[in-house]
Amino acid sequence: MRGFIDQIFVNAKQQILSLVAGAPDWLGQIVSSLLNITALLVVFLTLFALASVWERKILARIQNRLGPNRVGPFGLLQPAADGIKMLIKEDIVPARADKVVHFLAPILIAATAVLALGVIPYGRNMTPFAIDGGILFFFAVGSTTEVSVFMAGWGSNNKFSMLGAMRAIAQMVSYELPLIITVLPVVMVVGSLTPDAIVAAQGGYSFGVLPHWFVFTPWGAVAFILFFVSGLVESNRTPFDVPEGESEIVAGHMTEYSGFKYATFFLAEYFGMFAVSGMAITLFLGGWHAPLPFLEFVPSYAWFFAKLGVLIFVFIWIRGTLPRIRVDQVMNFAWKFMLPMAFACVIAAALWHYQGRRWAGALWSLGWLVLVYMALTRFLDAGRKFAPRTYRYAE
Amino acid sequence: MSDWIVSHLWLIPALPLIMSLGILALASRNAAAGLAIVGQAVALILSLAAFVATLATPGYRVFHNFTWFTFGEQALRLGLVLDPLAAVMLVMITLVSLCIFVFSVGYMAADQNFTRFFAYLSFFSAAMLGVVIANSLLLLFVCWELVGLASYLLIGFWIHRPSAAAAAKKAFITTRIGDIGFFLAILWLYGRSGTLLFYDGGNGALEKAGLVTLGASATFVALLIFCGAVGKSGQFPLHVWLPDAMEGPTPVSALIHAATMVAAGVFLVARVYPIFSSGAINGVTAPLTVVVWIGVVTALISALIALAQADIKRILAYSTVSQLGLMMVSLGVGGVAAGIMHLLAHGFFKALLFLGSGSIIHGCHEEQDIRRMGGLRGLMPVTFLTYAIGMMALSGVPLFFSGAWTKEEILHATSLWSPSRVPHYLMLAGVVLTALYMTRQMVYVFFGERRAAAQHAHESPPVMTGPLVVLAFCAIIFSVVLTPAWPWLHDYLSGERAHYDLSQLIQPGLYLALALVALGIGLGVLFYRGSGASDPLEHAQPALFRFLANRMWLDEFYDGTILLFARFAARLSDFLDRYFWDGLVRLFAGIGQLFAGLTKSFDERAINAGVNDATGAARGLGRVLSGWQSGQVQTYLSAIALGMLALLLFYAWLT
Amino acid sequence: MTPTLQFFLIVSAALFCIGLLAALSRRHAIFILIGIEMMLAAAGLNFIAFWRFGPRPAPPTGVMVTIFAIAIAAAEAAVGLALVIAVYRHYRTTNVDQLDHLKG
Amino acid sequence: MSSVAFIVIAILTLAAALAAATLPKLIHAALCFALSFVGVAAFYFLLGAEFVGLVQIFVYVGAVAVLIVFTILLTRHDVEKDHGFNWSGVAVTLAVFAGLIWAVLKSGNLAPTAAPVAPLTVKQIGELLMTDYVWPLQCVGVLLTAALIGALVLVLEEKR
Repeated sequence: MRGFIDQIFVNAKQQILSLVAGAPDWLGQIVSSLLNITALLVVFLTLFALASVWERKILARIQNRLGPNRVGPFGLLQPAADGIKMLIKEDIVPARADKVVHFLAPILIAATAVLALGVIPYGRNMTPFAIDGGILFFFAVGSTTEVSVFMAGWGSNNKFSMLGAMRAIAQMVSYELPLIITVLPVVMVVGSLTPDAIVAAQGGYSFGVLPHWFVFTPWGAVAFILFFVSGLVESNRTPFDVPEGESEIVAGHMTEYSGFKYATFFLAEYFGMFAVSGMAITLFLGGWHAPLPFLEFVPSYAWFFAKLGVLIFVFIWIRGTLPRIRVDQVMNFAWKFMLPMAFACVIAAALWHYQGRRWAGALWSLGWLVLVYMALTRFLDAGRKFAPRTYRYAE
Repeated sequence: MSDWIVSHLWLIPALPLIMSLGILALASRNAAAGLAIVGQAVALILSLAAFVATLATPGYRVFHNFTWFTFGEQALRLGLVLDPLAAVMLVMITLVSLCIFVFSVGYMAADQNFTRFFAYLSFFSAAMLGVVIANSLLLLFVCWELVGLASYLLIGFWIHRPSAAAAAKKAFITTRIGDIGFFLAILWLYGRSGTLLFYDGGNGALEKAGLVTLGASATFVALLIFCGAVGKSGQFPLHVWLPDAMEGPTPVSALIHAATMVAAGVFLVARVYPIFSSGAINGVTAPLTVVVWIGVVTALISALIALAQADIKRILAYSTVSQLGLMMVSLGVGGVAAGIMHLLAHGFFKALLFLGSGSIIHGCHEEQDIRRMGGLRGLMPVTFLTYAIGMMALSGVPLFFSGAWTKEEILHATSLWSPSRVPHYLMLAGVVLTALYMTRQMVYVFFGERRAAAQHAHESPPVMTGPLVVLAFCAIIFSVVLTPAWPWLHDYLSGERAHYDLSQLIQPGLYLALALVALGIGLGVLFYRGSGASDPLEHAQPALFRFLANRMWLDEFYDGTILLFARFAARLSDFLDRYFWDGLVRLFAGIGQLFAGLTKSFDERAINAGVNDATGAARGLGRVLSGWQSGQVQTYLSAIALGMLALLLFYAWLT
Repeated sequence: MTPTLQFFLIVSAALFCIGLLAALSRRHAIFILIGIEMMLAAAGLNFIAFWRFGPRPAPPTGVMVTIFAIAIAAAEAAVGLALVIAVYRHYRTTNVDQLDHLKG
Repeated sequence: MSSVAFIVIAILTLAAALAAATLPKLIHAALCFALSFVGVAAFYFLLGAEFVGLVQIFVYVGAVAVLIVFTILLTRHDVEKDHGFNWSGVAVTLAVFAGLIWAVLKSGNLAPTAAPVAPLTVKQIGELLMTDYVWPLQCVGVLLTAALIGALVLVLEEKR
């Protein structure tokens, strides 16, 4: 029974595929891919809708308001209303704009976000596109976001868009290194670039209570935090939403977009958020594994989406809490703190491994990380002087 | 505890060394003295522990050796040894050093090089302790030279004084002369017996096997080692540096040139005594005889000279020389234990005397001439009492003062020396002389009317008098373990069990000693009582007095002979260098220049011409080629592409 | 029919020549870089193709070479673009025809 | 491997490459360049070298394209004016192309079709990199470091 509920979607897909069993295999492949894609889109579009309204309500609570509560029960239909509004808005394209690029940008950015979502294991045997080296695929696709952002900025031929795009690219490029290097320890420890293998490696529990998630190792914890912060940047969320800082450059590379294209950008941002959270869950939070042994009767995908929800909540929470960070601060933070810490994580993971993956290893890596952290903070504080504010990336 | 200290013997010299480095590193005037004293105190405690450890069994001896480095197939091994000899030396050195460090805090308080001073002192005591516990002649030699260096630094501590600098140089060079012999001895020993370790579980240099392999050459080795000892502890031909060494600060004189370093020579002879006495016919060998006679001559000469000196410290210096001679004699005649006992006792009371003189000099505002002092006994009572104790100990007043027993032992030993009894009688005379010049000094300094320097004299601060009291106490208490009634130290040194026998206390020798000392002191009082700025001996025997006062013109003698020769040699070599060798060099240089000129002209005439043509041609070609050099990247690229195409076609044509 | 090795070779040759075209005939420095990158990619394609169609079992030398080639190409692009920027700062142009100060 | 996929990818790649080489606007050229390299990566996938394909996308689309784009932005004022076209290059290119095609067609003795091959996993590649190819790997690391530093030094503001 438990297995049935756990595998229900897998079985369903098998059923549907059995209908085209007779057809040539390329047709079967196409059908299964289509099924995966539709599933992905359905799930995540719903999730997007829910998340948008959820975000607004949580922000409202944080700011001591009520938030949307008119449309439908508890304002749950709010996103539908927003969607309709967006659809019927006029789609303005600037006269001097580079039409093709301007048109392609939002499509590309959304498409890459969806692609990135494709390799995450959502449950037992529930990886839409289980390719060898899926992690690499994830980041390869994610890295194309910058190009699309640039297209948006350039295409709309607008000062603010250009500035926003440049800022976005600058910070994305800077934070991609920590983002990827914090994945290295996991890949080293598991010895595989396949998300399923990584999730499988995190199964099991110590003393029956403590799951073998990498976030519970010192290097894993640090790497997770670094990864999460870099993820914030990659999906342009506060406090790193300099590129679309409404108060400085109207909306960055989205300035010249309106109507459905703007909605697409919005959607892409949320999908990016989901993708980063999903990858974080896969890499550090044990994927679809249950946190405690006796909770395993709950289906795996339920656990995955529960964790996803928690991470989304943290995203929103941070947005509601922290102010925006200055551009130069963002860059300094990336190059002077995140990157060294990420490398330190790699070394810490190596220590952990060679000390036998036990308490000794944990202590060693913890000590090493603390050491590096002290050194870094000392170094940064030494170099700190409160110079007048400069727009280095926006001249 | 005991075995711990045995395995951690190296700590004892290491501590002062670390402290001296620390002092130099901190360079803080406040920390300096504290560090030095703490280091020394801990070293003292450790030494006491080591001493206790050696009490376990008679003839106790442990050593552990280690390999320093290996060349070829043979390894050079060093080691540390702990036996009664080393143990008592350790205790003596550390205790005296501690007292003197404390004293120096007061004495050097005004000096601006306070820090450097204490660094040097600590360094010295480290090196000295190393000498004592070395179990390898090489290690001993190294520490020996370090001691010499420390002495050099400290004698010349007041570098701004030319006399001090000169004295430092003199001391260094003079001791070097002896050390050359010592070094030759080391080489000889190594060449003969292949080891420099003293004790190595049966095949050390001082053990049966080693001595057997050494064979007849033991005599020469011993004599050469004795050269080192002579240089270091100022024996007769090389004693001239020691009195001049008094240019250093008084604590230095007390520590190095009275208590410890100069005793190192005696210690060395005692340490390698088996080499000296190997193949002895009833305790007499050639080197030992040499030792005896050198000792005798030194003792007498310096005692006589001391009689006519006016500088308080010089008197003490010469007395030190004569006492060292005495020890040498005792070693020579076979009384090793007696010699070492006298060394220890002397270490205490001579340090006491020097510190006392330092306190006097301090009190009299840096006045050193005893004829300008007088009547100080009222002004500085503590100094007076302690000084009196030291004086009596030195001149050997029986029963209560350590010096007496040791001297008596030595006299006893000399009296038993088979070859001749002359040394015995000369030593008796030496005793009288000692008492005499010490009395003279006492009378001059503490009695009579107050002369010029004594007007504003004052007692020294407790930080200086404290050590005096301690040392005086030692000088007295030490006599307990020296009495023949309970010859504990003697038997301990010679590795036997002591037994208590009061009847041994009174011996004929004792009466003799008593008589001689009484004679000496009585004469002294008789002579010098009420003598003013002028010396009675000067009235009586002016020629003799001048002879003695000028130290028998020994320095002048050396100046006229050895140094003259040295200068001549220097001039000669300078002359050769200037005119002969230089001429040769110039000649060759000239030849070289000649050839150079020839080749140069050849180059210019013959080769350059050709080269010029070649370069001209090349330049022309280059001008032509550089025309093609359009600077257009894409032109080059297309050229490359066409080249690739050509290659392709060529390849296709080939196949 | 399934594509044979020749097809891949032809494609890579075409890619190579397009790269050459870009490098030879466009005057903007960045185009030259793009062209060079294309030629490198064509070479990589050749390597992979030969590895794929080569005798079995074969060590994946072609793959390795391609990986290293990509890394080197990345380095080359970084330095080349830095050069372009520096040149632009200095001469205020990126037109390679005007950058002929090295002519003899 | 299906010929359909091959044809599609080939057309995509070559068309994009041609556009990159000939489009007057530098920006469009750069974007097409990225596209063509996605095509090359697709070829790698088709040929069963997934890892290389991913690396290709990763490096070229993720890094090199962005670099080019950034350079274009920094040299913006020079981008607008057209630098014209150097027709002499076309001739050379065509000659080379003819030569290459001729050579390819001439060399007939090649494996007609691909033997079935076990997919090359990332694990194998990693092991090879760490064993047989470790020295090249180190050299490439040094090279990249040098390139990084060199690029930084080149673009430093020269002091005036």
